[in-house]
Amino acid sequence: MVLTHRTVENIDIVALAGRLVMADVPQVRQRLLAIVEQGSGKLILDLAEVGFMDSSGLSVLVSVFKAARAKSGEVVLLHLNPTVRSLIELTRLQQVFSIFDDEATALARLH
Amino acid sequence: MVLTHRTVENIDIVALAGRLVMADVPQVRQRLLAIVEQGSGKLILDLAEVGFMDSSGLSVLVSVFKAARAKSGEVVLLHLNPTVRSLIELTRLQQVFSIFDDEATALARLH
Amino acid sequence: MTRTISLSIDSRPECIELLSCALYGLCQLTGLPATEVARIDLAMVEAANNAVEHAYGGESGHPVVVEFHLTPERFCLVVLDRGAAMDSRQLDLAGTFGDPDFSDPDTWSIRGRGLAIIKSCMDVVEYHTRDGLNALSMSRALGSAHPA
Amino acid sequence: MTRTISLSIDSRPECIELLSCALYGLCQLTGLPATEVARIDLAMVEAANNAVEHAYGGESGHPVVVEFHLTPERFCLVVLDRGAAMDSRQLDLAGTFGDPDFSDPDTWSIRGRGLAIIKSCMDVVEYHTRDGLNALSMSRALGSAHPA
Ligand SMILES: Nc1ncnc2c1ncn2[C@@H]1O[C@H](COP(=O)(O)OP(=O)(O)O)[C@@H](O)[C@H]1O
Ligand SMILES: Nc1ncnc2c1ncn2[C@@H]1O[C@H](COP(=O)(O)OP(=O)(O)O)[C@@H](O)[C@H]1O
Repeated sequence: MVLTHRTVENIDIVALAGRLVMADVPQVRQRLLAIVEQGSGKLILDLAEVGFMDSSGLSVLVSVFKAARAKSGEVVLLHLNPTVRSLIELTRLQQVFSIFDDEATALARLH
Repeated sequence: MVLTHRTVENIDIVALAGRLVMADVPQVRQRLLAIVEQGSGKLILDLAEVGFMDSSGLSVLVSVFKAARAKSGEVVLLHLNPTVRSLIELTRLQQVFSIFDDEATALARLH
Repeated sequence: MTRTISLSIDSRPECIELLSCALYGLCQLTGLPATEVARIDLAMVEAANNAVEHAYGGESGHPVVVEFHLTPERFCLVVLDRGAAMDSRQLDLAGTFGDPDFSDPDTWSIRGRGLAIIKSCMDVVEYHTRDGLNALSMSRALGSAHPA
Repeated sequence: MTRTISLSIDSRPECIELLSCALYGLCQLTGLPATEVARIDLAMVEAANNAVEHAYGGESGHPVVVEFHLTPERFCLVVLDRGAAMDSRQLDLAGTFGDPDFSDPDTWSIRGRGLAIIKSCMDVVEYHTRDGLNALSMSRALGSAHPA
């Protein structure tokens, strides 16, 4: 799992690439929680390059969102591929995560 | 393994489709030998749709060629895909089988 | 006639990807479209995760086996472990997903959703234990138009 | 660290295709181009054919197992059977191919070429027997640029 981090006007943007599955959970959870900890709590997760996610991967997104919420922030998702989108819809977490197809709109939401 | 047979001016043309491997050898051998038996002994094998062949598949081609030769005929090969071509070159059987990329030339050879 | 292949890994999370890759190759034989194959992969990964995490308590050094049974009409996956058995009522309990509430993070938990995901991805899901071998089997019909 | 998956079929010719499909999926992890994957598949199929045909004398009901071992630098396939062992000199004898003679059908035979095909497709090929388990192992290097 490759993780790329940049910041735009106080908003953290993290792109993940690879499979987000149980084997990657400890490392990804730790890195995302550290970013939320050190940042504003406003986080865009760009999942364009995540081709597959399981429920343990999804649990990382949830715990990172909880940490962001504790700082009055929010986690939004960008560029879901169809497989990942269908997992999120299956578990009805589109009620929690706002999902965007372009970065500008995602940034506008968090501003 | 799907086998399609037609005849053009006394020359048998058989197209195979699928994997030509050990599981298919008994059936394919029997059907091709029957065609050579009943026909002129001049046979074009169109392998365009054969994506994979192993040495047991190759042994079918050899025994069919021997049966054709016994009738003063010949077996030529048409439309080899790269994987099949490399197996034939590896076993140097391009010295035995003439290989063609179009049917007209293969027909001319057997006329 | 049924054709069967059995895939075996050690109970380490990083080996589960090998199961997925092999499954993708095998699903070529089902004629199913890519989106369907992805759902089957998801069901298998959830089941394998559960074997590693729950049956073996996260301990490596134990076998996780996936059997792939194929006929022209149907294919079936069985995920096997020799660890702690599941209370099979868990499978009946696992249902559809309630709606999480955006304003209440306690409703967001996605633990306890693996089995529900499996049930939503496959036609028939069953769990049996016999002589210390636990088997979660899941199957789905193939359109009769599909080659196998 | 090495990741391993082991693929097991019954010694029936029609099950060997399942090994090929699984291998194709697994080779995605090697980063090798399709033409190279096809050669590896050919080597594996020849070895599995030999296990079915020679080790088990064409009899079904016996296990044929293919282990797939992957590190970032190398991958290795081991084809295992519990049938009649091969005289390991067969492997040394299997060499490059002589030129068949168009006018002499006796030189066309391609029996006895399975092992030579295997040797030509892989870097290192070895055969060992131990406690009734016969193992033909074959491996090849992966470019360091390839992900695994
Ligand atoms: N293979 C298994 N072996 C033993 N127990 C299991 C197995 N799979 C599931 N369980 C039990 O069923 C519960 C629900 O499983 P699941 O729906 O996958 O959710 P989760 O894994 O997120 O807890 C688990 O918490 C566990 O107690
Ligand atoms: N797995 C095996 N178990 C036992 N004997 C084998 C095995 N593989 C090969 N052999 C022996 O080695 C010989 C050469 O094998 P091979 O080169 O594959 O050619 P072929 O299978 O066409 O005879 C076989 O005829 C057989 O006697």
